[in-house]
Amino acid sequence: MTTFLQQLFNALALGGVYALVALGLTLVYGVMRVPNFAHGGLYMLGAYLTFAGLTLLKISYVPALLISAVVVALLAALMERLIFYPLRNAPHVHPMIAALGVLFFFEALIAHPAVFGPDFKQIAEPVPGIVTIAGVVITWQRLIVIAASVAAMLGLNFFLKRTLTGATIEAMSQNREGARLVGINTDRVGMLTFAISGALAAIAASLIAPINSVTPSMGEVMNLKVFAIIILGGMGSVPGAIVGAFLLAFSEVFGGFYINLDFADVIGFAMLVLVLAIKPQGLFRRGT
Amino acid sequence: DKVVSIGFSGPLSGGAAFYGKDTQSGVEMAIAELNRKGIRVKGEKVTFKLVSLDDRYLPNETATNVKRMTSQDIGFIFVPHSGGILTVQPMTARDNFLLVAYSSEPKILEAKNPMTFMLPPRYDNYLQPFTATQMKAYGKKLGLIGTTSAYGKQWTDAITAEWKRQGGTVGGNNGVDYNTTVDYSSAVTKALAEKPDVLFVGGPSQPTALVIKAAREQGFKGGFIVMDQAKFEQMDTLIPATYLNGSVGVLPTKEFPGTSIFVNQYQRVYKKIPTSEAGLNYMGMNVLAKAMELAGSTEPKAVREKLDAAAKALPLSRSVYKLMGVTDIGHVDAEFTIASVRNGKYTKLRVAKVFK
Amino acid sequence: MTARRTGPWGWIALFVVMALFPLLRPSGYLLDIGVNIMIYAMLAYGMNILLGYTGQLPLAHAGFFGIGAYTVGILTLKAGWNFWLAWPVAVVLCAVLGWLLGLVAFRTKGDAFSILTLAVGVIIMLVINKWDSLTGGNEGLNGINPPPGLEGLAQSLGLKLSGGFYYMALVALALTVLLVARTRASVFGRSLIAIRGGEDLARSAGINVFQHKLRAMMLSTAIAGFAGGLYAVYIGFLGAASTGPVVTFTVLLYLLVGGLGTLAGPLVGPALIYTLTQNLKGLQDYQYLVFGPLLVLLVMFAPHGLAGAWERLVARRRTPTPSPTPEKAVDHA
Amino acid sequence: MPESLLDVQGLGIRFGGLHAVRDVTTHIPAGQITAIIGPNGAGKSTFFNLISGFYQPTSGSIRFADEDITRLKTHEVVSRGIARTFQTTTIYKELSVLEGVMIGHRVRTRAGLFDALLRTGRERQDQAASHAGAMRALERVGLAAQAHLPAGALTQEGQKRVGIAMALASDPKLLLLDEPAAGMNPEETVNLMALIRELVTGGLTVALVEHKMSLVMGLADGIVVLHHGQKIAQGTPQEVSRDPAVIEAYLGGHAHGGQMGNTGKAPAAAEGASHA
Amino acid sequence: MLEVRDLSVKYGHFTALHDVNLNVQAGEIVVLLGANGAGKSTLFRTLSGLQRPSSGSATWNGTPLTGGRPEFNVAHGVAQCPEGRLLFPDLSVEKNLRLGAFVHRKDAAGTNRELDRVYELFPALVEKRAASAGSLSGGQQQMVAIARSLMARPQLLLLDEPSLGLAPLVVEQVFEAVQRVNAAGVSVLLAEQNAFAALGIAHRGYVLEGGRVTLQGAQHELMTDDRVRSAYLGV
Ligand SMILES: Nc1ncnc2c1ncn2[C@@H]1O[C@H](COP(=O)(O)OP(=O)(O)OP(=O)(O)O)[C@@H](O)[C@H]1O
Ligand SMILES: Nc1ncnc2c1ncn2[C@@H]1O[C@H](COP(=O)(O)OP(=O)(O)OP(=O)(O)O)[C@@H](O)[C@H]1O
Ligand SMILES: CC(C)C[C@H](N)C(=O)O
Ligand SMILES: [Mg+2]
Ligand SMILES: [Mg+2]
Repeated sequence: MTTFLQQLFNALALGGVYALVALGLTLVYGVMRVPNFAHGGLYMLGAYLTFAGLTLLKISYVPALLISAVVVALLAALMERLIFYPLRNAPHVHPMIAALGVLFFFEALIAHPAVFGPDFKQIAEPVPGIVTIAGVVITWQRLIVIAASVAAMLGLNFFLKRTLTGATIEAMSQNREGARLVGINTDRVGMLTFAISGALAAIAASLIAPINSVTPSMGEVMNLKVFAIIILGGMGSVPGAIVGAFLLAFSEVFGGFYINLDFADVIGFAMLVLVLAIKPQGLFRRGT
Repeated sequence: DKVVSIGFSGPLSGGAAFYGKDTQSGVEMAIAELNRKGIRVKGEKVTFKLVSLDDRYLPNETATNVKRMTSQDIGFIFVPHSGGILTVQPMTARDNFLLVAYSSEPKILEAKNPMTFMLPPRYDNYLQPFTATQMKAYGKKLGLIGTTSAYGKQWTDAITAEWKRQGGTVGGNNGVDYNTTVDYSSAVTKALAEKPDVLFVGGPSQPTALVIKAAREQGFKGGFIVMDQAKFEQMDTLIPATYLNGSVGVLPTKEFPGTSIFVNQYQRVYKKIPTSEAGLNYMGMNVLAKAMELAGSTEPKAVREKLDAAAKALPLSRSVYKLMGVTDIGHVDAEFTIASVRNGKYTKLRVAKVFK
Repeated sequence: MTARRTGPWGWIALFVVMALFPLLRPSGYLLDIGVNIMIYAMLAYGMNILLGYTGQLPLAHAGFFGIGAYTVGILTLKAGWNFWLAWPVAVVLCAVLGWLLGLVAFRTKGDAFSILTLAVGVIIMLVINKWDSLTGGNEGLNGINPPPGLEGLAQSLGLKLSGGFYYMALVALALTVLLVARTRASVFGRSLIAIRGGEDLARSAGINVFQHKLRAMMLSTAIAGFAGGLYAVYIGFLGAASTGPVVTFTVLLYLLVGGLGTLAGPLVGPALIYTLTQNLKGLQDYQYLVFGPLLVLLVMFAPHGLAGAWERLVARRRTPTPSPTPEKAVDHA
Repeated sequence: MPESLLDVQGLGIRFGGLHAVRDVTTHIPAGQITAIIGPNGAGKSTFFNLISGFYQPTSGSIRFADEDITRLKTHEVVSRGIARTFQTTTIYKELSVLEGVMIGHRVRTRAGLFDALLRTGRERQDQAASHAGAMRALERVGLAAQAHLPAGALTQEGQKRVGIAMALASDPKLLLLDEPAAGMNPEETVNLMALIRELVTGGLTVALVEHKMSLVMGLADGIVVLHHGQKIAQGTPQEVSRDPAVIEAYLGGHAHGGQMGNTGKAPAAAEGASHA
Repeated sequence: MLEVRDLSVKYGHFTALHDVNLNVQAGEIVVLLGANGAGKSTLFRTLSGLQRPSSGSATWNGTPLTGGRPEFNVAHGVAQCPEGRLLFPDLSVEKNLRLGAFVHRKDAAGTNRELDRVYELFPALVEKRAASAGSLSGGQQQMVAIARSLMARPQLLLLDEPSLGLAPLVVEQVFEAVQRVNAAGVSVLLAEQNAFAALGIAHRGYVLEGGRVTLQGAQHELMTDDRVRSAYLGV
C-alpha cells in the first residue's frame, strides 16, 4: 500500500515536471502553431543560466532563477524576430528544421569547453529535505514543482482566456492579417508570446534541475515528451496540456511499476498512440 | 622529424560528449607530454598529432571516420565505445591499423583480432570482492537499479550471477536508462518494495548520485554496490558524503599509488577530476609510444608486437595503474584496486582471485 | 510547385557519371561517403513520397529504416538466410508495417499525425533497444556479412569489396529513383499531389484520400526498409541509435535542403549536407556552432531547397511567367 | 413530370445543439436546374455537404438514381455521379489548370500504386483518359486555351470556371454548385448562366445555391427554400417568389432579381442580359 | 478627408495599380466600381496598410496611411472589412467582435454599446455569439467581418464587397446600415459587384479598370453613364 502511494506521489511529481515544461511550449506550439523544437534548448539554457548565477555570480537561488527567466525570455523573443517571424508563412517543416538548427547551436555553445563543457552539472535544491506523509516520502523540491505547475496552468489559462493580451495572442495565431487589421501590433505580440514561453521554460528548468541534472542535451529528452503531451491534451488547450502531462507520467510510472521499468517509455508513447487513435483531436479540443 | 598521427573517433557532441571528451583528454594529455619530452624511434625524432573525429556514438559514423583516417594512413586509432569498435574491428587487417579499444565488452576479445589493443581491465574481477564485502556487512538480498546501457546490462547480469553464487537472493531487475530518465524515484520505489539489503547501482557518476540520493531519501539504510563507471570522487561533490557510506566501488584514481603526478597535471590542464576514462587512455597512449621506441618502428604490426614489453617497461608515473603487461589477445593486464567508502575515507579491499 | 519532368536524360547522364566514379580509384573514404549518401538519399526518397508529394510529415522513418536493417541482420545472422532473400522480405515487412501504421495514424491529421508517427518511431527504436534476445539490444547485432557474391563480382570487375558496395548502392538508388519518378508522374501520383493541395478538395474530386495515403505510406516505408537492408550489410553492425528520431530529423533536413517534392532534392540534399557535416568535423567543438546557424540560413534563404530553386529557375526561363493580367479591362463602351 | 434523380427523405443533421438541417424531404428532378435558397445560415451548404457525403446525416436518407447513398463516403458519392463546387473558390492554385482538372477525373480511373510502379497498360490508358477527360471539361467551360497556365494566375471568374471544370471532369450526372456567382459582376453572372444552361442542355442535372436572385429566377426550373434548416417552400420560381413566407424570411423587396439592380419587375424566365 | 495621390502598387513585376488618384471627403460615401481583378482590393489593402505602395501617397486627414502598419491606420480611424474576411476562426463570434474594438480597449463602455449596435444590425449573430467564427455559414461570417470593422468605430470605413454571399434581405440591411453610419459622420469607401445598390447609396464614385481610374463622377452621372450601365449595372 505504501509502495502504491509512494508511486502515486512519484507520478504526481513527474507529471508536475512534464507539465511545467509543456506549459511553456503550449503558447508557441499549441496556440501559435510554431513547432519550436528549440524549446528544449531554451529549457536547457535556463538551467545553465541559473547554474551560472549560483556558481559564477554567487547569488542565491531565487534571483538566479529570475535573471535566467529574463535572459531566456529576451533570447526567445529575439529568436521569434530573427527566425520564426520571417518563416511565418512557410510550411511547418521549415520553422521546425530552423528550430533544430537553433537547438544544435545552443547545445554546441553550452558544451563548448570554453563555456560550460559537456559534463553534468548539478544545482543544489533550494529547499532541501523531505516530507513524510503516511509513510510516503516526497522532497520539498518535488512539491514545489507540482505546485508551480498548477499555478502556471491557472495563470496561463486565465491569461489566455480572460485577458485581452491573451486574446490577441490567439487572434494573431489564427489570422495575422486579421489581427493587424483590428489594430493589434502583431510584431510585439509575437515577441511577447515567445518571451513568455521562454521565461516559463527557464523557470521550469531551474525548478526541475535540482531533481534531475544539468547537461547540454537535457532539452532533447524533454522535447519529444512535451510535444507529445501538447498533442495528447489537444492543441491550444492549457488544461489539456496539464492532463496530458499527468497522463503520460502516470502511464510511465505505473506502466513501469506493474509491467516493466525498462519499457516505461515505450508504455508512455504507446499510450499517446492509443489516445490519438481513439481521439484524433486529443483529449481536449481547442475551446473558445 | 617524423609526424605520427594518432586517430580518435568518439562522441564529441550530443548526450555522450562528456564521456567522449574524458577519454579523448587522456590521449591528448599523453601526446602533449610525449611531444614535450621528445620520443625517438630508431634515432629519429617523432612527434605525435592527434586527429579527432566526432562519431556521436554511432557505429556507422565510426566506420566512416576510420575509413577517412586510414585513407590518410593513420595507423593507430582510439575508439571508446563497443559499437564503434565492433564495427571497425574487421577493417583492421585490410586497412592496417591498430585499434585501441576503450570498452570492456568481452566480444571484442572473443573476435581474437590481432590488431586490437583493449585498455580497460576486466570488470569481472570486481564482482567477487564487492559481493563478499556487502553480503557480509548488510545481508543476503540484492536489489538492482543499474543503468541499461550495454555495459550496465553486462554488469547487472554478472553481479546477479555472483551474488547468487555466494548464496544470496536477487530481486527483480529495475534498471533504467541513466541517460534519459527524468526522475529516478519510481524505479527506486519499485526496487525498495522488495526490501533489499544491498542495492546495485551505476552508470555515469552524476545520475548514479541521484539514484543513491533518491534511495536514501526513501529510507534505504543498506549498502550500495557501485558499478565501475560511476566514480566516488565525482559523486561525493554532488550529494552528502554520508549517503555514500557503506558503498563499494573502484578506488578513485587519485588514491592509486604513484598517480599524483598524473592527477596534478590533469587537474591543471582540464580543471576537473581525472577519472579512469582519462587515466586508462593516457596509459594506453604511453604504452603505444613506448612500444614504438622498443620496436624501432611506427608500423602498426611491429608496434603491436611490442605492446607487452612496453607495458612492462613503463614507469608507474606514466601508466597511472600498475601494469603487468598486455595479453596475447591484446588486453591490458593491470592491477585494479577497489574500495569501500565511509565518510569520504576509502578502505582498500582485498581481491581474492584474479581473472585473466 | 509541380515537379517539372526534365525527361530521363539528365538522370541517365548523372547515373553514368556516378558509375564512372570508382574508376578514378578514389580513396576508401570517398567511396564510403558515396555509399552513405546513396543510402540516406534512398531514405529521403521514401520520406519525400509522404512529405513532398502527399503533404504528410511522417517522423517514424528511421524506425522503418531500422526495421529493414534489423530484419536483414536477424535473418542472415540468426536464421542463416541468404541476404538476397532477406532483403526483399525486409522490404515487404516494412510495407506491411507501414500499412498498419497508416491505418491508425491517418485517423489524425497535421501535427497530430507527425507527433503520432514520431511516437511510433521512438517506440520502434526503444523496442529494438530493449528486445535483447532478438536484436542484441544495446550490444547491437555484429558481424553481418557482405551479400554473397558481391565480393566475387567486385573482384571480377577489378574492384575491392567497397567498390562492389558502391555499385550495389548505385543500382538500388537508381531503382528507387525510377520507381519514385514513375509514381510521381502517374495517375496515382497526381492524386497524392491533390491530397497535398487540400484534403477536402481531393475528397470532393472523388479521391479516396485514406486509401491513397495508405498506399503512399506503404511505398514510403518500403523504400525506407529497402535502404535499411542495404545499410545493414554495408555497415555490418547494427545499433538502436541508427533507428531513432535523430536520424529521421537528419533525413528531413536533407530533404528540405534538397527540395521537398522534387525528384532531385532527395539526392542533392544528402550529397550536400552529408559531405558538409563530414567536413565540419574538422572544426571539432565548433562544428555545430557553424552547422546550426547554417541550417537556419538555408531554410530561410533557400526555402524550396536547392533542387526546388533550380526547377524554378528552369521553369522561369522556359515559360516567361504570364503576369497575371486582368482578363478583360472593360472597354466596351 | 421529369423523373427524379435525387430523393431526400427526412434529412437532418445536428451540430451539438444546433439542428443545421432538419427533416428535409425533397427531390431533384433529372435534367433540370434546381435552386436552393434561404437566409444565411439556413443550412444550404450543409445540405450540399450531406448529399456529397462530407457530413453524415443524423437522420433521414438520400437516394440517388435509385440507390441509397446515405452512408457513402464522399469519394463513393462522387463515383456514383454527384460532383460539387465549394462556396469559397477552392481549386489547386499551384497546379496548372489542366493538371488540376485531371485530378477531377481521378474517380473515373482505376490505376493504382502498382500500376504506377510497373507502368502497366492500365496506367497508360488511364493517363490518356484523364487528359482527354480534363480537356473535354475545360472545353465545356471555355478554358481549353488556358490549360497550361497556373490556375492561380486566372481571374476570380476564371478560377470559378476551373472549379466547375474539375467537377465536370468526374463525369457527374448531378452537379452541385454552391454560390457560383458570388463575387461576380453582372456581366460575368450572365456568362455563368449561359454556361450552366449549356451544361443542362448537354444532359446534366444541376442543383445550386445562390443569393443572386437574377440568376436564380432566370435559371431555375424549381426552387427549394430552406429556413432554419427546414424546407419552408418548394415550387417554380413564380410560385416561390410569391410565397409570403419566403418573402418574409428571405426575399424582402427582391423577389424578382433585385440584386441585379433593376426594378424588380423582370419576368422570371428572362436572363439579366436582356433587361436593358 | 482621404486623399490618394499617384498611388502605384506592384506585386513583383506586375503592377496592380497605376498612379491612382482619388479622394473621399468627410461624410461622403464613395463607391469604387471595377471588374474582377481591376485592383479594388489592392487599393483597399493599401489604404489599410496591409500592402505597401511602390510609389505615391495616401493620407487620411493628413496622416499617411502607407507605412505598411495596419495597426497604425486603425488607431487613426481607418478600418476595413477586408476581402476574404480574415476572421479568427477558432475564437467565438463575440471575441472576434470585441477584438474589432481593440483600439478602444480602454473604453469598455463604448465597446459594449457598439456591440449592442452591431447585434441589432445583424440579429442572426446574437444566437451565434458563443459559436466559433469558423463554424458559421459563409454569409454569417461575412456579417461578422462587417460587424468587426464597425466595432473599431472608424472615421473612414473601407468596405470591400461587403454584400458577398449575403441574402438579399441582409444586403438591404447592410446598405441601410452603411447609410446610417455615414449619417453619423463616417466617411465610407465601398467596393461592390452589386453596383446598383452601391450606387444607390453613394454620393460619388470611381471606376477602376486595369489598375487605373478611368472614370469618376457624382452618383447620377455614373448612373446614367452608358459604359457604367452596361458593364456594372447589367442594364
Ligand atoms: N461544422 C459545423 N459546426 C457547427 N455548426 C455548423 C457547422 N457547419 C455549419 N454550421 C451551422 O449550421 C448552420 C447552417 O450553415 P450553412 O453553412 O449550411 O448555411 P448556408 O445556408 O449555406 O448559409 P450561407 O448562405 O450564409 O452560406 C449555420 O448556423 C452554421 O453556423
Ligand atoms: N498577392 C498577389 N500577388 C500577385 N498578384 C496579385 C496579388 N493580389 C492580387 N493580384 C493581382 O492584382 C490584380 C488586382 O487584384 P485585386 O484583388 O486588387 O482585384 P479586385 O479588383 O479586388 O478584383 P475582385 O473583384 O476579383 O476582388 C489582379 O490581376 C490580381 O491577379
Ligand atoms: C565504461 C567503459 C569501460 C565502457 C564503455 N562505456 C563502452 O561503451 O563499452
Ligand atoms: Mg453556404
Ligand atoms: Mg477584390
